[in-house]
Amino acid sequence: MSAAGMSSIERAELCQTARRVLVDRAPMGRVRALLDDPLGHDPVLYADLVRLGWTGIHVPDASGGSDGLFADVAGVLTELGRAVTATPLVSSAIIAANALVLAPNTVAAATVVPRIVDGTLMATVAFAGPGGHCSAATVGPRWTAGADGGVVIDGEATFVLDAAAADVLVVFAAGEDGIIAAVVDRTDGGITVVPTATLDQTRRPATVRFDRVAVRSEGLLAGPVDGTGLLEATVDIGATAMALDSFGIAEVVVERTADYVKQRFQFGRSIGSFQAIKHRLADAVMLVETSRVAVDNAAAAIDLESPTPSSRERTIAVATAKAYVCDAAVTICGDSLQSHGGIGFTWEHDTHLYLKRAMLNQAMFGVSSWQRRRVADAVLGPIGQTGVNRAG
Amino acid sequence: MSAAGMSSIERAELCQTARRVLVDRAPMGRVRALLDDPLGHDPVLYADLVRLGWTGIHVPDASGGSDGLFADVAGVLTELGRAVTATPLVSSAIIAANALVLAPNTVAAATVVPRIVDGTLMATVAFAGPGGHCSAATVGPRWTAGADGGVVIDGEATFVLDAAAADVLVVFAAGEDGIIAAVVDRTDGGITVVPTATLDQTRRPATVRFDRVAVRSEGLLAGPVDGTGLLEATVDIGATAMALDSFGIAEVVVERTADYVKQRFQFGRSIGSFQAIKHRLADAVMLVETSRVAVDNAAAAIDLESPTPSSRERTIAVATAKAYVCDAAVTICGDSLQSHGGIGFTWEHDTHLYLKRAMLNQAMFGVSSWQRRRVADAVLGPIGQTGVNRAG
Amino acid sequence: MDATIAAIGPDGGEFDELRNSVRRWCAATIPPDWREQQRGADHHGYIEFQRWWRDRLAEAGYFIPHWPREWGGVEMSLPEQVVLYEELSRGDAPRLGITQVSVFNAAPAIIHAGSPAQKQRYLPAIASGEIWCQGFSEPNAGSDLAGLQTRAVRDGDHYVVNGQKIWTSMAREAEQCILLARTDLDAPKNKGISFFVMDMRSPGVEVRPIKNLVGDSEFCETFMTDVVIPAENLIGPEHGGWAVSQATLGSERAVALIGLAELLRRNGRDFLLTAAAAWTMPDGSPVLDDSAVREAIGGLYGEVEILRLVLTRMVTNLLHHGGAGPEASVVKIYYSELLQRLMRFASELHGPAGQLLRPGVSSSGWETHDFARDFIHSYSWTIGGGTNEIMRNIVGEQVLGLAREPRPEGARR
Amino acid sequence: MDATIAAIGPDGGEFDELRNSVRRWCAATIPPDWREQQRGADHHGYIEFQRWWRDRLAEAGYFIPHWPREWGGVEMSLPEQVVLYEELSRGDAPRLGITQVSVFNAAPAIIHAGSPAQKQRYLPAIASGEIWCQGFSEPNAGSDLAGLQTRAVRDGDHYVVNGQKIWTSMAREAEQCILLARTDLDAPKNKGISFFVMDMRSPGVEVRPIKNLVGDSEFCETFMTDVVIPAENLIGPEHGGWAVSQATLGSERAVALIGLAELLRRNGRDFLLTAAAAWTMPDGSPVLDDSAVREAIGGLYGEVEILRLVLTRMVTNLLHHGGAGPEASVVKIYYSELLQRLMRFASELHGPAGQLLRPGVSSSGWETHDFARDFIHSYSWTIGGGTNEIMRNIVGEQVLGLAREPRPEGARR
Repeated sequence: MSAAGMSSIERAELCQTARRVLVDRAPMGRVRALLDDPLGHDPVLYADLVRLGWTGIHVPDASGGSDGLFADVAGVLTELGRAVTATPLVSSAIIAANALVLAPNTVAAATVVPRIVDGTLMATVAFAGPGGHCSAATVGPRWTAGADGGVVIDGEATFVLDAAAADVLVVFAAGEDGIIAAVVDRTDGGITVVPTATLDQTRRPATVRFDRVAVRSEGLLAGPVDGTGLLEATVDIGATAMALDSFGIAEVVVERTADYVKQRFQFGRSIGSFQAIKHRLADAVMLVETSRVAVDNAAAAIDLESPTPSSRERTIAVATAKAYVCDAAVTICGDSLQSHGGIGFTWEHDTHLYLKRAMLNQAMFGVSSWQRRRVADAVLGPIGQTGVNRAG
Repeated sequence: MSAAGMSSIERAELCQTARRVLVDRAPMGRVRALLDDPLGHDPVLYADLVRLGWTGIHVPDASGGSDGLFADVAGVLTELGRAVTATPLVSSAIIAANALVLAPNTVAAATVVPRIVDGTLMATVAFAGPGGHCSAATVGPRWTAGADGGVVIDGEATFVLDAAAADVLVVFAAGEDGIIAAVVDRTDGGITVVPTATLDQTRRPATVRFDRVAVRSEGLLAGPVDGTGLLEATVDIGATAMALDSFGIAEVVVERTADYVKQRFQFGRSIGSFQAIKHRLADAVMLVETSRVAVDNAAAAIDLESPTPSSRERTIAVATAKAYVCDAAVTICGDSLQSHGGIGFTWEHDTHLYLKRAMLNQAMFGVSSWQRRRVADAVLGPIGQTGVNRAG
Repeated sequence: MDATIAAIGPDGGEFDELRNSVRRWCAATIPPDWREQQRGADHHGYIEFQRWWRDRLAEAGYFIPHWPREWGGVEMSLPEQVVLYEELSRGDAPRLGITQVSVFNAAPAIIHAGSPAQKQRYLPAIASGEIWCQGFSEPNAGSDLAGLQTRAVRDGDHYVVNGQKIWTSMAREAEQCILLARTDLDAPKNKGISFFVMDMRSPGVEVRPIKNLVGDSEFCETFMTDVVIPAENLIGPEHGGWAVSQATLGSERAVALIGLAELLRRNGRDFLLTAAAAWTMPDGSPVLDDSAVREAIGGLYGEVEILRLVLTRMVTNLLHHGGAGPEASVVKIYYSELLQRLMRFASELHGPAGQLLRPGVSSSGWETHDFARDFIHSYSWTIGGGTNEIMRNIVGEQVLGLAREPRPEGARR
Repeated sequence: MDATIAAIGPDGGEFDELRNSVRRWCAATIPPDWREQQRGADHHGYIEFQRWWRDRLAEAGYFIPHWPREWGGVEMSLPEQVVLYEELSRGDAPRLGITQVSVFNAAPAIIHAGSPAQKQRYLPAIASGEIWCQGFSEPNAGSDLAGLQTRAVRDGDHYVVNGQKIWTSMAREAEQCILLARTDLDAPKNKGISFFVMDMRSPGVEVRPIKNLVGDSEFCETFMTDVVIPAENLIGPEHGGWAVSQATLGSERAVALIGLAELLRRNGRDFLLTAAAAWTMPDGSPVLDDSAVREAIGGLYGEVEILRLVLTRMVTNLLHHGGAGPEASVVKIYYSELLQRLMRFASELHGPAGQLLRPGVSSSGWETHDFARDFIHSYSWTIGGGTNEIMRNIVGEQVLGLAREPRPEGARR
């Protein structure tokens, strides 16, 4: 693999491998067994994924990674969605690792990221306020100046993915001078992790409480000048990851629904021969094919653009993919439920696992209405200054 | 007919009569002949409608009318929509007459309205600014104080229905102290009528220019204290009339589309037997049946509520009907075009007459997004004061 | 009561007394904290609460209000029932689920097609609160009754039944089951099916709960192995069960829809507005101050009003002409899809916080006030009671007279 | 060119030279005021302008850029064509309508199935700008070719044709017509149909214009009474016309879609944003400052980007695998319905002022910039070129492998 990333053949091979590995080691029976598990993921599987190198695909070699592109690892994230895999890979090796790699303070990346890659440590990001939203205006934790150039963090961050499993937290906090980012140990004094169950039981978000948590200056990843940019870049990575996950769900649900309606007979015909079902599935195919290019474009934009602050092109590509694909996946899952009829309404059937995960993807890292307004802001300029800023 | 309005049997009979009269005297051939006619309506037909008493159904007997309810005449308005009739009945006898009857200055109603009812005079209302919208904030004409308690009116009103045919204009004008309403002769000095063609060629809106038009105090219908309320009541009547017209269109288009898809055969079957067509028409039936109760409710609200200023209940009923029914009619006409295929795309086929009229109904007297926000304002209170104001 | 509604629905003045007395009764009877008590209740707790609530309704004459006095009802007229169900919903009354089948499905069939002896035998039991279940659906007979495979073979003075039913709510508690079974294998499609009352304690009846997609055991599968049903339990003529089953779709169900509309108004729309007053946009501003949200709420508010109006119209037509007809299909589609859109809107508006899992509220139907869960559960309304696809066929064919689909060669008629 | 697009589409650097030269050519050649000139142009003015524009394209090698040099083309590769059509659209080039059939429908069929003599006879004429029309659709053969009733009876060295065609664009100006006619009455469905070239000046050919719903004479009906077509004008095998007609749906059309996507971007979306900057909400505030409008625009903007991406992907697949396949149906549905939604949104956003009637702009296709008119005209895209209902059948059956509908008994196969 070169610094220019994988060839399209290599990427396709990686996806095939990922699909095979997940079918093999994280089949639906395992997924279901973990739904009520307190840890919520399978450490043996995680160790396998580390061995396969997936924790470091897009991490620079200086930090122990394979120096690939985000677009290289994108296919793996899609496969995790297809398999509704419960794993902290996304929260730790994708989102938190990216925040660390992009941080102006490069020391942390040099020490923490290699351990994320080699699997000896897990990390996650914490930033959202009470509503769980992602804008700089609603960051939950607060910071004040501490001793020796450090800071003190108070308050709560909601929807911190896999916080209970994480060793290290990348925390964003708002203060009078702006937003800072810091890296703290989850076991530091003053930090409490309160698990919060969601309808989607394949993920483990938690609320993290900070009670006068002191961070030394070495632990500061970004100061008030760079913090907002780093937050935006982090939310963009998270949003793209959610879109990729939802794309995988959309793709597999269409396949499964098509299989079902071919073999379900009513009125002497397979129900897939009825236009009500057939045309709904044709719409789903259209959503999948358009989602496919949208997520590819977002992943490419993550790689191509200067990561912080968010460029106009990256914003448009990422926000479009997040809103369009995550909405499409919920629609496809709902329509699939409708096409399955009563059987799809049961716990034993897998439809609800896909639907609930698609709903959480849609909600996290920027709801669709917000993402669409980000596109409008990028195109039109902010409200009150609507000079049309045409593309190309 | 009593002051409490007609019985439901009487209303049904009136509708049947209206349908018969219009089929007879304003069939599609006449409608098409008038599309490029400069006057745009058939004076012989208008005289017939006057003779039938339709210009006075809901006008108080003091003004020469039959003292019925707005809900009594509502069915006639629906029939005019069904028949896509070109007639100033709505602009003159419904909208302008209502504004005159509701005006605090009762002298004008006593002199002008009987002549509207007996057909010797036509009137119309003029208020909209450049965008053609209907809010008090965007009234087009401006007033300043004139001699002897009168006013002077300047500026333009757009989308004045049948202005070229009208003898009298009820004009709303904005000034520093608020909105006033006045009645002027169309031939008064300083008034210019510029016809403006719309895609819908069954109606004749015009732009009316006012150049230092002096109005004596007798001609003032409402002063700045009452003017906004009278405008709101006038827009509500107009909006309800548009909804009723669109309901008639929706109803007849569904019937015609169903007839067509029964006799059009492809693949050895009537195309109405395909679920793609059948289910789209079932949705249209649902829209028609829900629209029916929505327009009935709006018409009843016009009668029940104190007319000015707009009560909360009237706003909800009228705004809901205007937005829901006018949107439904455009959707139904578009879907009908799709179900007809190429034949519906021709000038000779009537589909485009319905579609274009439904589009103008949707645009005039308050676009749907504005009407929906009026409902929200009524329910939630204005922005920034969102105490939820629950119904019932 | 809104004046605009009064113009169409049951007249305000005439029914003010009933309305006020139901309202007072609700205030005095419904425990204000029942939702909190029932949140996360187990099946036993649910059934116990339901029985308690049924007894309260029965005391007040609200359990079978439309029945003749001779069978224990109070002979409420249709508009009176509308008032009753509106006020119960307004008072946030729990949903009475356990006797849904006995009162709204079994009783109408028995009243319509049962013999005097059968009425004497079953109606007092239903009036006293007996729980029934319904064995119509089968794994291969969902939308298409022609796929019904449960067989009932006559043997002297009884039938022997073998087969499997699915989606039988309350099967564990039910004492009786209204059952469709095929008695003539050679008859086409809807012919050759008979309508029975089956004692659920009969040997050979086995019940297995099915967990639904939000984790509740709402339904059961029911297996029948050589179950003996006395011939006297046949309702209506042998092979004539399809027509009997259709009798269960009468005016009672239309009236029940009135309650649903009021529930959607109170628990869906109004609760949404109350709840959303505390929600914020991603930039921290109140959601109810956002123009896009307001426009959407204005539209949905109106559509819920329209639901109430269209139901009132349907009931009015029932009063004058009898028989709900295909219009009921129109209302079913509109209700279920409006519910689904409203719940999806609320769920998405709430954002991540709306995805938090809380234990369900028993006795609440879809209206748990957890909008994401209620959105998922809303598919029971677009699928159940005849899928909306089947409903659209009915509207297209029976309202507009469009041709049916051609039948595949060799398919059972 | 946007960097994000470059990552997927034809690489920016490699085609910069072509892109720049097309751009310069557009700036130098396209009259900036052509829209105003063509607004309200009559048919004659339209045709004259079209011929002028065709000649300009031909001079530059942009008329049949993909053809082999031996037939007058410049052998542009697929990515080069993408660049060409993108830049033409960006330069607001007029739509070349008069040779749509000759270049994109007739020529591929002749190249694919014609004899050397037929190629020699027809291709140079097409290359020199001859106008052709297409006689496929009939009043009773819209979506279903089995209903085709035009008959061609062999009589020695010629065929005698009787029948009627509809939606024949440019029939008045066309010198030749590609015609489908039934040569075997007994063959099922798509068999028994032959593909001819018919001289439009033949005795017995009568053309009547059809006015479309926005008032333009876009189409014609063509009547054929005992029209003689020499047997040498048969393209491909007798009775094998269906397959020949399918050859017209090749990569050329996929490339043409690229131009449509760029048109939607430039003339639909970007013009909307420019125009809407002057529009006001009902309260007088700018529409572009309203959060609901902004949210809608943000979504539509993204969907237009996605259109371009999905087309680029389709062309890339064409390059690697050949044959657009059912994916083209997906793109056709997406394109046409996005166009329709965008135009309806723009029309409604503009309010009453958007309903004003202005004369149409010839040579512009749907993009007259009068959004209400363009919305109405957008149905030509959801109906024409195979209705979207037929397209959804194709996607369901050919992409997902769902079963076809059962055929009614006695229907022609």
